[in-house]
This record gives sequence, C-alpha cells and structure tokens, in this order.
Amino acid sequence: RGAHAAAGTREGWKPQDTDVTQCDYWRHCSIDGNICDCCGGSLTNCPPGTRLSPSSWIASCFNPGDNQSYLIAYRDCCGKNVCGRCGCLNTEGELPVYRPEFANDIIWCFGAEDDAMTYHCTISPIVGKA
Amino acid sequence: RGAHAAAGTREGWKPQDTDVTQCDYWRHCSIDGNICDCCGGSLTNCPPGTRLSPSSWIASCFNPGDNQSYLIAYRDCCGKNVCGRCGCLNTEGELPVYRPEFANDIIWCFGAEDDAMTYHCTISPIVGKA
Amino acid sequence: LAGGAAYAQEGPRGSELPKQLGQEATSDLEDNPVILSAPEPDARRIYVTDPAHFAVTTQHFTVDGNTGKVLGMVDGGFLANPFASSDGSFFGIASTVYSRVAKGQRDDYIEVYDSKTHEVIADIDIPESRFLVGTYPWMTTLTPDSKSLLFYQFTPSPQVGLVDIENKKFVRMLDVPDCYHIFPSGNDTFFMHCRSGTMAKVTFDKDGKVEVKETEVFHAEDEYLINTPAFSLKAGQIVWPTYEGKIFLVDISSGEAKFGQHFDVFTEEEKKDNWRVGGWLPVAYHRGTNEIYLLGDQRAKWTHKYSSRFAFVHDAKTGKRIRKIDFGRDIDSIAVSQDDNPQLYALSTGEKTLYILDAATGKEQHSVPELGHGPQVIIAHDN
Amino acid sequence: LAGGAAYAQEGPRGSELPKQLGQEATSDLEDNPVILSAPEPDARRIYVTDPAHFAVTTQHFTVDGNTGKVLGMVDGGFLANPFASSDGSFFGIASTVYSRVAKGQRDDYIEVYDSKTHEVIADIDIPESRFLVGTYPWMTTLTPDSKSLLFYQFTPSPQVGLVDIENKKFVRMLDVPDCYHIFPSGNDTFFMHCRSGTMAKVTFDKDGKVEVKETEVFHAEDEYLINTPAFSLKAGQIVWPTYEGKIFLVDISSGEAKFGQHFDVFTEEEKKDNWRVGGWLPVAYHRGTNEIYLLGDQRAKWTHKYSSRFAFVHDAKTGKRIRKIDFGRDIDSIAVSQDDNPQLYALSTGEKTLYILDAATGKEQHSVPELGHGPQVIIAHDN
Repeated sequence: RGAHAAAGTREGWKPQDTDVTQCDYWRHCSIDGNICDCCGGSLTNCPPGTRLSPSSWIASCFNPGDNQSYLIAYRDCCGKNVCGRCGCLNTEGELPVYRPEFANDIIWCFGAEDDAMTYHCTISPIVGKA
Repeated sequence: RGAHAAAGTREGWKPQDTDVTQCDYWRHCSIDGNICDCCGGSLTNCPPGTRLSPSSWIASCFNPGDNQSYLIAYRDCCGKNVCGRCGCLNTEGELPVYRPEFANDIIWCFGAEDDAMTYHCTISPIVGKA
Repeated sequence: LAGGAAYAQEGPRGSELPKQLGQEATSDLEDNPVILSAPEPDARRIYVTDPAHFAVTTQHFTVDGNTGKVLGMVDGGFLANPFASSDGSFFGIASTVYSRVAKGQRDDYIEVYDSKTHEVIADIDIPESRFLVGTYPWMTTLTPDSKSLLFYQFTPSPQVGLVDIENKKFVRMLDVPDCYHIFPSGNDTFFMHCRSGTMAKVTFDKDGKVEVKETEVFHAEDEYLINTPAFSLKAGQIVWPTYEGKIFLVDISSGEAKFGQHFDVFTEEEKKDNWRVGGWLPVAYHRGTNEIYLLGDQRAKWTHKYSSRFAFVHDAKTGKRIRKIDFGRDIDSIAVSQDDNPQLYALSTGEKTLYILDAATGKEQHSVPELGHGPQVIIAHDN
Repeated sequence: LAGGAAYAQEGPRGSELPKQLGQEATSDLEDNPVILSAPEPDARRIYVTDPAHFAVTTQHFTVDGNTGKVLGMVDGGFLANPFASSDGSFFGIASTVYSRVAKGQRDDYIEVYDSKTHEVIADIDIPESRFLVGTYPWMTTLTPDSKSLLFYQFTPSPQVGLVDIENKKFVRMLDVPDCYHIFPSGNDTFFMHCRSGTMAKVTFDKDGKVEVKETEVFHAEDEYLINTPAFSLKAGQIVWPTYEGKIFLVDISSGEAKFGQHFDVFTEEEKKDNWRVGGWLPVAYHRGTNEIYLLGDQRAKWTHKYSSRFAFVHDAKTGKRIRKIDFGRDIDSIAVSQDDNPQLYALSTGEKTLYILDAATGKEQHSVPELGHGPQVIIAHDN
C-alpha cells in the first residue's frame, strides 16, 4: 500500500486476528490514520519521542478469534508529523462529528503532554468486552 | 508520473520539442525539480505568488527542432513548498557541487525577493546559442 | 587564505548571491521571466485542498475548470481549512503551524490571498484553538459580505471565533452550544447543527452578546448526517444527506431554519441492493437548477467515507431522480460549478486526480493529475 | 445558553480535554499504553532520510537492520542533514524551517536526539545560512569526539559553522576557501575538496583562528568526483568515485591527506559496454574488510544520478574486483554495516523501500516499504 491511507472497501469489514500491521486487523475496525506498530510503537504503545493522548474515540470491534466484541478506545500518539506507514481508514460504527466520541476524523490528542496536537499514529487498546 | 521526480533513464537523453510539460522537453536537459508550466507558471515565467530567482545554474541543451544547442540558465521560482507536479531529474552536462554553476542539486534562489529560499519549481529561459 | 575573516556583525542570511561565483551565476537572458498572475476568477475557478493524510503541511491548488490547468497554489499548515469570498476577490485558509515542524510553539492564523496574484493580502493571528479535524468545508466560513470569517473551536469548549477580515484582526470567541458547522444566513447570524439533532440559530452583536435559538429536533438519532453537507451561501440552502441517502433540506435564506420536504435518493429496491452514500464530499448542489448530486454505490453498511463510482442527480424540490452518472472509477469528492452550463468536478483521492465533466452529459472534459498526496476537498467562490 | 461567557484571559490552547465530552472521552483501559524507547544502537542501526523531492518537511526513519523494523522517526525541515555520533549515544539533524510553511521568517537549527528515547536533548540555534542543497551526507559532520558539529555554508561566501554540541551552542563561522564537504581528521581539523581539484586541510583553534593548507591537484578537471563519496570517520578514509568509475582514495587518518593508489572499477571492456556509476549514494566502504561497494549499470553518459541494478565489490588496497551483486531492481543508494558479518542496505527512492541484504551473499533478508515520499540517504553511528 502506498503512503495513501488504504480505505476499507465497499465490500465491508472482514477482520482477521493474526497481523496487527494490516488495516483489516480486528481492533482497527474504526481507525483513521496510521498503525503505530509500523511507526516504532506497537498495537498498544506509542513510538519513541511521541506524546500519548489520554483521550480517545471508541468503537466496538468484533474479534473473529474468540467471536467476542470488544470496546476499543483508540489513542493517538502525537507531537510528530504523520508516520506515513500503514495508513488505514476503517469506519465500523463510526458516527458523525456531532457524536465526537465515535468520530475518527478528529485529532484525538486532547490532554497529551506539551499540548501536542499533531497526529503521528494510533494505538488500539481494549477497554473491555462490548 | 507520480509526484516522484521522474529521473531520466539509463538509455540517456532523447529530447523532443513539442510538449514543455514533459521531462524530455529539450530545454529541460539538466533540470532537477518541477516544471513551472505545470504549477501555474510557464516555460519561462514563475507561478503566481512565488519569488523569481535572479541567479541560475546553466546547461547546454540540444534542440532537435533546429539542430542547434542553446545555453539554458535555469531559474528557480521560490518562496512556496515544492509544486509536486511534473517532477523531473535530468543531468545532461550536470557537474558536481564544486562546479556549482553547473550543479542542479543546489537551491538556486540566491537573490530572490524576501530572501525566499524554499524551492517551488524551475523555468528554462535561454541565454543564447551554446 | 589563512586567518578567519571577522564574521560579519549582521549574520549571513544564506540567500545572498554567492561571492565566490560572481557573474557565472547571473546570466542575461533572451527571455524575460516574470511572475504570472492568474486570470480573474469565474464560476469555474475552483480550489482543491490536499490534507495529505494528516501531514503538517497541506497544499491548496487553484484550478481553472475551463482548461483543466493548475493556475497556482498556496501552502497551508496542519489540516488547513480553505475558504473563498463569494465575490471572487480573495480566498484564504485557516491554518496551524508549529515552530519545529510538528512540535514546539503552535501558531494558528488566517491567511488571505488575492485571487489573481496569489499574494498574501492579510495574515491574521488567532487563538491557537481552531478545531483540528479532517477537512470539512463548513467549519470555517465567510459571512455573506465577505467582511468577517467564522471558525469553529471544539476544545476546551464549543466556541466560534470571529475574525474581522476587512480590518485584518481577530475579534473574539463566541460561546455556542454543543453544535457543529457554521452556515451564515447574514453578517451577524449563522446556523449550526447540534448534537441533540436540532439546528441552532446564533446571532452576535458588536459587543459580543450572543443569542442562541434552537429549532425542534429534525432527524432521528440513527439518521446520521454526514460531516460534509452541501451549502449554498447565496441561496441560503443546506443539503444534508444521511449515511443511507436520506436528504434533509434546510433553508436559512429567511433568517430562520425552514426544513424542506426530505426525501430518499435510493428507491426501496436500490436499498435492498445495498445502494448507499459514500465519499468525503459526496454531495453537491447546483443553485440555478435546484439539482442535488450525490455520490453512491453498492456497499456494505459503515463504508460511508469510502469512494463511489456513481452520482445520482435529483431535483431538490420534487425529490425526483433526474439522471445517474457513471464515473467508471472510484471518486471520493464532487462539486459543481454554479453557471448555467455547469461542470461536475470529481476528485479521486487515491489517484490524486481531479476529473472535470460536463454535469449534464457526464462527458469528461479534462483531468488534472498530481494534486498532492491525498486531495479531498473542492471549494469555489461562486457558492 | 444566551450570552457569551467572558473569554478566558489566557486564551484557549485547543489541546485541552473538551468540557462538553467529559468522561466519554477518557476510558479506563485493560492495556496500559506507554511511550516506547528504541533499543541501544548496534552496528546495524541505520537512519534513512527522505528529502521528499525538495519538500519543506523531511522525515528521518530509524531502522533496525537485524529485524527490518522501523524503530521510530524524527521530523526535519527543508533539506535537513542527518548526522549520528560514532559512539551511538545520539543522532541529529541540521534543519531549516519557516514561520509560514515555506515563507516568512527562516530559522536554522541543530536538533539532537537521544538514540533510544528519540527525545530532543539539544535544540541549538545557528545562523540562517546553512547550505540548502540536495542531501549529501558529508556536508554536516560531527568531530571524532562527537563534541562539535561542523556544517557547510555556501553563501554569501564559503564558510564552515562550528557548533558546540556538548554545551549546546553555536560558536562561530570559519572562513574557508572555495571548497566543499567536511571530513574531520581530528577535533580541530577537517578536510575539504576544492574547486581547483585539491584537498584543503583546515585547522581552527579556540579563538577562531583558521589555518588552511591545500594539497596538490589530485584529479583532472574532467574526472568529476560525485557529490556523495563514502567516508569512514573511524578509519579516516575517503572513497571518492568519479562519474566513470575511477576511485580516488584519500587517507586523512594521519592528519595529512595521503592519496592512495586510485583504480578503475570497470574494465576496459566494461567501459566499452557503457558500464558507469549511477545513483544518489552509489558508494559504500566497509572498514573491516577494506572493501568498496559501488553502484553501476550499463548507461549513457550523464546519467550519473539515476539508479543502478548492480553493485561492484572491490578491494580498496589492490583495486581488484571481489564480486558483483545483482539487485534485480533499480537501487539509488547503498550503505553497509561495519560489523564482521555486514549487511548491505539498498534503497530504492522510486519504490520508497529499503532492501536489507547479506553483504557477502547478496541474499535479501528484509524489505522496509513506505519510507516517505522519496528517500535517498542512509547513515549509521558506527562509521
């Protein structure tokens, strides 16, 4: 995939639970941006030198591995220019901006250290079962 | 061609004299950057809002139209981020940096208004017969 | 060569003519290069914005629909919002930059450009709080007289910033309810869409006193209104599709929000065949013919931001379908020129290419490739 | 909701938690996200720089040759030059930014990063005059003790800037002759290559007094030395190919410039078949084995900056060819790790991909795609 964010396809969301660096990894069901694992971070940790956002948008993602749905709280890693690797746009359950907590076009760096508000990449930690 | 500067090919320089927006247009024989005609300028004029450089590197380019060689004084149009369209890298007669007047990796905006030194695109005016 | 010459008091600027080159670096030319100006804008002058997938610098291309030529471009910072005066005299961006590329000191500003020379005619400092979100056209909007600019702030709380473009200075932040988007109906009045599902009418006076009046709720909670409706400032008409292709019409030309007869673009049969709305700017509105253009395709649920291959043209008054255009490729955003022989602009973010079609026949007239890294937004003066 | 609340004295920062969201925006997590650190650099830790075809922002990727993983990245401004301390403790860039993206106030600076945390450990202001040119590795060079940095200035006149990295401050500009590139042989001595075809030895003392001594001319005028030679700081060895594949060797380890026996990589027969050097960084040098790697291909004259499909490996001492590696694709830049089992790094600017090969066998071990828009430069600590 080029640096261009690989939008999902019209066929719809078909998640896998084996490769976190691919856009169809199940936790990325409503991610809009870059997978931190490809940028020096991991599925749930930010890359070196970035600033971890304490705020997040949320989505419920189905895990084909255990047939359970989980609430994911997508956290942005901020304070660097966009990573540019593993760009993805998935919108399962993504709501318009007037429902911000479910909207993934927003730069969700609110509260990060140094007032960092530039977008680098996103991690997909679990809140709990949906 | 993608935004990537289309380097010339190992087969070497085969100029044409019909389409100035293509990298193989004869005057572009030692251009490194973007053709201003694709950026709102023309073969010999800068795009709106840029700053015209009074300095230039030079090259001798063969015009297949009249079988003459001409001295081209490549002028950069400066003060904007790189145009990104019609990117070309040709190096006919291009010399190393210690022969700067023939070197095309240098940002040749010296002397432009407002001390503009960011590179936008390049024009290919003629000095005279080579 | 020995000995270090005294280092000049006023440091080098790195932009001077190199002394060691002298004449070789400046030749007399047969040609006489100048800096061009773009022609006077007409209805087919459009601006294409490349947010470049959240990069800290963006590009805003000026394109002439008549020729398919790029007339020039301006640089924006992070997620810069474009705007254009309805009289065609200027355009601009609301922008955010940082002192060390993507960190350090943040600086938000409004930059205004002459629409021909593309020279900066105003650079106005604003609070470092404009909403940083994917680029939606109607979050930063000029008032009808083009004398003021309104920009949205999401945090720390919902506010709208008022900028005096004419006198080139920031005025104040206006408190607003939990609402989004800015649709001016007058020079002191604008409408927003609220989380509750209402429209809010916000009026402000010279001293910053704000009056807010909300309409009744006009759409159900699961009728999700997309982030990028079509809005005609001159007609005072908002055309607001939902994910599933229901069109809500809001007429603010009277100064009050009047809800028109909403209608579904897709027939029951088409809905059964999974026809749904999709794209970044999937809707456009042509004032003169009162026609609505909507990007749609057969797609799964929750794929509302992905590209579509078809545009459905409907009459806003009757809701009837007039025609359907097959682009034969994936298109992410559309717009139409407002003249009587309108062009349909169809932008592919993935191909970084703008296709210019005859809006009536769908015939392709021009294509404009290499528009940055991920172009998504198209705006015009005449709107 | 009526009335505008007093706009907080200290303006909004646009980065606060949005009040209107409250708890919904911050959830307690099962996982416990942290900010990672990269491992301690080894000989296979490399940095790939993307000048992005003259864009005003550049990216500098940290890559682990052992795993082929991107460990992190830092942002640079216009044509930022990367450098890395030979002890592996820090790396950095010499960078240029502008207050309005690509215009306005210019600011040149040196930024130094901890090689594990990638946090900024120094941000040093320098005169706005560093040389703005395609990214050549040896225009911005640390002294052997990694305590000072030397950067090249082309205009208004040739000078070299001295920066005290240890005390994080710019010291002074040193006048130099019309010469280029900076190859330190000591902490107060560096060599340059001059327009005249000589090497200049430049020595500077605490008070800025500069001594310059030029060698004899060591190459003919039409033997064009490429802009991007290989240089081993630790071995004090410069490996300088010409367009046609003649290798000049300059040993500065003694503090004087000693010219080794130059040799031609291509045989007479290969020359007849148009074999020539080509690429951005077309040469690499492995200290331990004293082997030179040179990118070459069959090509017309004046195509010296275009990619090549082969690397020729020669013994620097004897000039003999040891082996030839076929990449099977177009490669623009190469580098080698300095350990005893070296990796060969082969970068394709067009594919934006780094290929990591076993230097001995040429077998591919990893490939690292999506390295920006036009990556061209590879550097390492252990050099």
